[in-house]
Amino acid sequence: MIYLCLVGIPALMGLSSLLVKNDDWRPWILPLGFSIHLSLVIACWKTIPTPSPLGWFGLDEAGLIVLSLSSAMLLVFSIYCLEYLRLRKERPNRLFTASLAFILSAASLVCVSRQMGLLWVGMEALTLASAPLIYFNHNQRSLEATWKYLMMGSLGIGLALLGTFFLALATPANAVKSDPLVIDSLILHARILSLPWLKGAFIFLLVGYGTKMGLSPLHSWKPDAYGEAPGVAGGVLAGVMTSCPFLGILRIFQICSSAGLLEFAQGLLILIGLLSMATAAVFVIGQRDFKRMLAYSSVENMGILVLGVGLGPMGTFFALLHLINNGLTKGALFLSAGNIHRAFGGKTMDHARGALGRVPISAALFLLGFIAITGSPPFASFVSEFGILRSALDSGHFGAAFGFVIFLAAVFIGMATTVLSVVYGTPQEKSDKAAQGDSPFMVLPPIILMSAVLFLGLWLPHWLTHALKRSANALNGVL
Amino acid sequence: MQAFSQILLVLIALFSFYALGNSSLIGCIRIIALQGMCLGILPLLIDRQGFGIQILLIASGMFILKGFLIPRVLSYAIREVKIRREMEPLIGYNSSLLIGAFLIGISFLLAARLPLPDNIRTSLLVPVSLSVLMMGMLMMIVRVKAVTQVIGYLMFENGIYLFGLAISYQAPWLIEMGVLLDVFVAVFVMGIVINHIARAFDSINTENLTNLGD
Amino acid sequence: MIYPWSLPGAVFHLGIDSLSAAFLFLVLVVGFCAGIYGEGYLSASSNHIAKAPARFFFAALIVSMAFLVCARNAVLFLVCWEIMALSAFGLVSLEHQKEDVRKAGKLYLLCTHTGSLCLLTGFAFLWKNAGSFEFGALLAAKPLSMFERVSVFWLFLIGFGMKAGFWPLHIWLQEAHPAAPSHASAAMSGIMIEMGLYGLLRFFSILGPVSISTSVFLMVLGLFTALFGIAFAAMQRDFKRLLAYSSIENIGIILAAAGLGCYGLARGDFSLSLLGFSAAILHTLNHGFFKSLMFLSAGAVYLATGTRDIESCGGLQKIMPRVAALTAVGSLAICGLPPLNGFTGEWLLYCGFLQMDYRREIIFFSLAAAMLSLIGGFAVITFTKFYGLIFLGKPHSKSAQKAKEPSSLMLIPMGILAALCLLIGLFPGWALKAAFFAASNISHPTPLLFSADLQKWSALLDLVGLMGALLWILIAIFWAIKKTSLKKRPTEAGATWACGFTSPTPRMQYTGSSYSMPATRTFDGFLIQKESRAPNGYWPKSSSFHSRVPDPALETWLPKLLSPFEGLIAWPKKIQRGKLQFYLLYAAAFLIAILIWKL
Amino acid sequence: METLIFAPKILFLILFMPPMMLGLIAKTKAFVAGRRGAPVFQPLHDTIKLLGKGVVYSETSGWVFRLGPVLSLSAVLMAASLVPLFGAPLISFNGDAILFIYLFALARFVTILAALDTGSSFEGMGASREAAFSSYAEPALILIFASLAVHCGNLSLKQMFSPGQRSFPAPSVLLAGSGLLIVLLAENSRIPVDDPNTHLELTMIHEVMVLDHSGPDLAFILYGAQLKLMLMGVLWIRLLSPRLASNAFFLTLSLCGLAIFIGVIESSMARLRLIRVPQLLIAAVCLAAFGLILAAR
Repeated sequence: MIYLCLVGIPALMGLSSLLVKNDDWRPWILPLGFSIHLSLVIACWKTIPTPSPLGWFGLDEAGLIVLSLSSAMLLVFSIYCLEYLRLRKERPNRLFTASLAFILSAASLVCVSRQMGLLWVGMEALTLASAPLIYFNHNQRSLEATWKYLMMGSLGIGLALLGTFFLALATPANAVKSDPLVIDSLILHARILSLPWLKGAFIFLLVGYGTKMGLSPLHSWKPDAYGEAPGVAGGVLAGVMTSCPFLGILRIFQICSSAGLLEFAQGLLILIGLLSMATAAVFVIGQRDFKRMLAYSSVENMGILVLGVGLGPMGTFFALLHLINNGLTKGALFLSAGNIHRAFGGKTMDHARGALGRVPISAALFLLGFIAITGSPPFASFVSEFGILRSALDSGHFGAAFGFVIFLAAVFIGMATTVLSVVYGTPQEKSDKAAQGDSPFMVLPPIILMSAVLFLGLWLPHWLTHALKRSANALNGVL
Repeated sequence: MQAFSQILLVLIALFSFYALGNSSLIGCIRIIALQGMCLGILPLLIDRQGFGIQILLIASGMFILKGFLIPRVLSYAIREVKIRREMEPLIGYNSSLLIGAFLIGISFLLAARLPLPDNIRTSLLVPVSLSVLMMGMLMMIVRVKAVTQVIGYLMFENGIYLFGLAISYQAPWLIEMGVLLDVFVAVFVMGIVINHIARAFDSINTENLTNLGD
Repeated sequence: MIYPWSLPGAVFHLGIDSLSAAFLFLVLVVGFCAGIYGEGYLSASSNHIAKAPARFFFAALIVSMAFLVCARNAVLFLVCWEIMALSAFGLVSLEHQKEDVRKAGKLYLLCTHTGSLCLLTGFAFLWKNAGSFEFGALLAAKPLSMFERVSVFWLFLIGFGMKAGFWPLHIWLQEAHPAAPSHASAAMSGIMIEMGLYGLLRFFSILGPVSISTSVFLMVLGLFTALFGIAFAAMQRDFKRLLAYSSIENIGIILAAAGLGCYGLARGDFSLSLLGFSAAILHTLNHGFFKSLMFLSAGAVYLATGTRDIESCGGLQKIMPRVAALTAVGSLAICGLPPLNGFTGEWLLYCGFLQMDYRREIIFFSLAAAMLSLIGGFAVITFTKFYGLIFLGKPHSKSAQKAKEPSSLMLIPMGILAALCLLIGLFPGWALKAAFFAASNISHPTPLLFSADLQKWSALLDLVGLMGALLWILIAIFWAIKKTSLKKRPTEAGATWACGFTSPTPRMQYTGSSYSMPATRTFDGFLIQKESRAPNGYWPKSSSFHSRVPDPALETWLPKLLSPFEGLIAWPKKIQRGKLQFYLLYAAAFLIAILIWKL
Repeated sequence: METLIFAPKILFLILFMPPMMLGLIAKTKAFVAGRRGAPVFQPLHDTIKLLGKGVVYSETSGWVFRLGPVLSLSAVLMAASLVPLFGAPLISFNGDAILFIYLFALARFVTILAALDTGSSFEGMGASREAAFSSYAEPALILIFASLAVHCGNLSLKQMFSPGQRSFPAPSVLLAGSGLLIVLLAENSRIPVDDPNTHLELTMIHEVMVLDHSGPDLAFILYGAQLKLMLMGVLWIRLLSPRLASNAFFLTLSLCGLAIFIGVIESSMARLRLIRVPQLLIAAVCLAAFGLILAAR
């Protein structure tokens, strides 16, 4: 029942916002519905709901974490949208609002489904629902970005489907009479799964969902999509759209680890994680477009996530933590980047210079976000990245640790160059498209997110630590 | 039954092979429609327990969707565009056919590594589906017209779906429906986007879509 | 003080031992003085510095350092460390409208973050060994394996050295210190870079004795850093850069002293290690005081004249006498001349180098001492240049003429610091006690030995202080003699004797560059870049001479080091050229590759 | 205690010996040049006369200029109290050798500042030369002291220059002695480093720094310089053989001998080019280093 509400309420909102005629107060639907959704999620934290009879639906800690992250961030974004859509009167916002709602519904579906097929359906819905966000600006560049996003996304999603089928084939036909895609039963009968099919499933799902996550070398759609989408859409993509496929990868990883394919899976994850970090390092250095820079930084963080999962329970713990930190920080970064972009009418170092002079709060937030995302204390990413480094040394992956540190440094150098030249300096004369200063509604959401990041960096709530520990152990089969 | 399904599978593979070598958009769309129809028939032949109601449902859904609706969407999408054939592709037709053959080889090689799922009677299913899938990818890669790429994507989907038949006996049909629906919506959205592309650039050459990048 | 802290591995564990106490004292005193001065500075420099951020960052800097020296848990240490680094970054880039300030800020940020990453890795190693972040546990843990020892040592040397500014990690220092407002650069140069040394000292005690060769390496590194720093200081024109380079010099001296301490530990000779470490700590304290004093007065001059160029100051002694007097004290102290505090630390270090009764490497240590004295000589050149060119003679420029004495809000803190320099110079015994107790935390001597050595050295240093007092008395006597002998005799005022030339102008005064030229001639050609348009022809056009001193580590070697990586980066960028087909190809190829490899 | 008994002799040495040495040098040079030359006590007369005169201050200069001579003289006197003349020094403790060197550095520092205070380019020139050359001279001195300290394991001048050290024939002492001689000449601005009684300011080092001083200031400075010469002379003699300084009479004799020796040197060679001076000093450093190596064996 609760599952139905979690998935259904946002869907209903989406439909209603499709029906509503008035552009002005359509956006107000979102905060209302999202706050209801968030309260439901909080209720779930109080008492973890019992799985549904067929075992298709259920919430474990990992799912719950991703779900709460998505819900909370979308709520914040919807507050931002109120002002943003008011500023962008020239564009009809029906599709935009609707797809925001559908995204939350699809994300909830992904989080609560314990059935790989269902999870796949949710993921596909997520992909399709986010296309309108990217295309919001309706110019040739955004069109191109959307096209690339669609093609790459569909390719990935198709491969993920194939992986799902492989998974289904991994269970011997007559061994179990139940649905062969229900995660719990898969874990239950992990011993009798046929390993070749399982391996295939892992590879296909990793590549498929990795495409959605934006792991290198499947990341190529990411800079275009993030760069051309409005700031808030970029935040949604980086915060929500990446954590859901990560959840999918976690699921299959869990199955593999309980089926005794731990080394195989970890090896692949470490490989692809380091590859992604390296790619990000290469492309961030000398990046003149600060939205694309954020995209590559997101590629880097996705790499950190999978790397962490590949490094054993401790690494997984910190990877899940980093998932939260990255989501929140990226949200703040994209929102402030959007503000700066609008204030200068350009998103490259050549247009935007000395943002501190024109939109002080957004610029400060952008700078802080940069500091935070690169893992400096007192912000939260420090805890998780330091932890992943520790677990790399602890599990004896010295090479991985070395690469990790080197790539972190490289990415920092690259981002610093861009961010500092955007934030500092003296702005040249106002271009005509420039907006006037900071407006409270558009700096409040990033402030909320950044303060959350700061708080998490200074104090980890115990319930959160507990949940992270439990899911980390579960995922690595160390129950 | 057995023989029929074998023939049908070979036919499907040949269809995509043919599409790989075909230069006219309309032709490709027709081929893809045919392939879709074959896919629709296949479950009836391949499946163990005769004509179950859910098998019928899926089969008919497939038949309609892949045989008629999707081709219709595509032809609608390219209505404005004058160009009817794929001009200079990235890789010539002959060489792409060669690569296709090579891919078929790879897919057989990979399929050999996988144990035969015990409820499938024909050993062709896995390799054929893999090769159809790979040829779809190849088509997405080597063609420059947006529509052709969508066709490639469809072929790729068909391959996956072909594979899906292997589990149709146990996968709940709701899932299959969801899958079908998703595929349809995906193609629908793509059609819309192609339409926009056509209007924005008054051509559906993806050569125009290379402004973004580092 | 122990409070639970929910970050993994972290405990909010504060504690003060004598080592912490020494540094805490330094932090609080200098922080206090610089803070008060800062208020005056900000209100005087009316427009161009944003006040609120300046105050916030400064407070954050001081507080974080105060916590840093008391931290007993690695995570807490790291958090404080990074807050310190970041707030310093904020201070450096306060006046970000200026191009060079932006450059300096960026350079500093990159350097400090690299250092922090090294520290993270080092601590991760220690944690791997000890299973905890508590310093106590780290101390008690089983000894590290060879590989871990070496890597941790180098990581810490780079991490802390980046902050302290050992050669060649100093590249950010001479850029960042001039860029920050002066009270900030006083705090940075007087305290922050000392934090690097604090870290090193703290973790020498955790790593345990290093090998003899390593400690010799440390000494050589320190002396080279010092020589390099002072040589470049002597060549500078920008007086804040000059001060920054002299900080590098002092850091080098301190490192050499610490190296001596390590040598003692390695030889198992506790009184030597005690001597070395206490010399290091004593000099750290002294440097904290006189260097911040110097930066404060440099700030006063900058505020009054609006220029940082030595050549365009001059004659300020008459215009701002109080600042001049305080600066004179500072420059005497910074040259390590008696009877001021600078001498005490260096004297201790000399004694450490030249105590012959147990030494094997006599030659090396005597050469080290000689090197130290060479450094002292260069320091004299540098600071006679600094003081003489800024405060003495006639004003070289209009801007120097319209200068005026700063507010007492700025003078009083300088006075406090100057008084500290004088007091430590007169009563070094006290400072020495503090230094000894601090040092005993690093080289754990037997109580008996400790008290004996403390007895010996404090007695000697008290004698040095006594000599200082006698010197003051002598000066007073002769001053009195002179006054009485001049009482009934004429004291006329005349023009300076210009060897017969009748109308000398201020422009004809000796310039700073030419002043330091004879000493730095040895570096001519390869360090000093000159470009000159000599006058030629019967009616020569306007001619010019311009020389600058680029820092080789920053402007020559760093680019050389980085150039190969540029190619490394440029190459893969080709893969993201915007063709969707290629993107799809990458995905497909990757998939097939993995399938063939892993399936 | 013993120092008090010898107080009159010490006073004589400190007060009258320095000017007399200078006078002797001048006399020797005159003799070699075939002139009669000024009486030996001329420098003493000059000093006393200057003490009785008024002063002229350049209006450029400030308190640094007025304080400089006082400070430098008191620093040199302080140093004098550390040097064992023929008995024990006034004050002696382990490490006073370093203090000795640094007191000279202090004297130099204030003299240089006083020179810069006049704002005259000539004095600036002299100051810069002085600073540069003495920064090379100091390491040599340190090395010499080190080579002495090798044996007594103690850094007090009293110990290092006490009898029972190795003395003249020992090669290490020979090297150290020649090094010390060069340092002595350089520090006291004698030929071959500097020509005190040239008439061209451009070529001077020490003299040009004190051009503007007059009256008591000049007296202080002159006396300080003479005292410095004598102190280093005493060290040199004690280095060659402590026995020569066993009592006041011998010491006086040998100081006079040193003065004549210096005079001979000055009249037998010309001033070096300024570019060459650092090389000379570095040579002194090398000599000292060799001496150290020999001593360390």
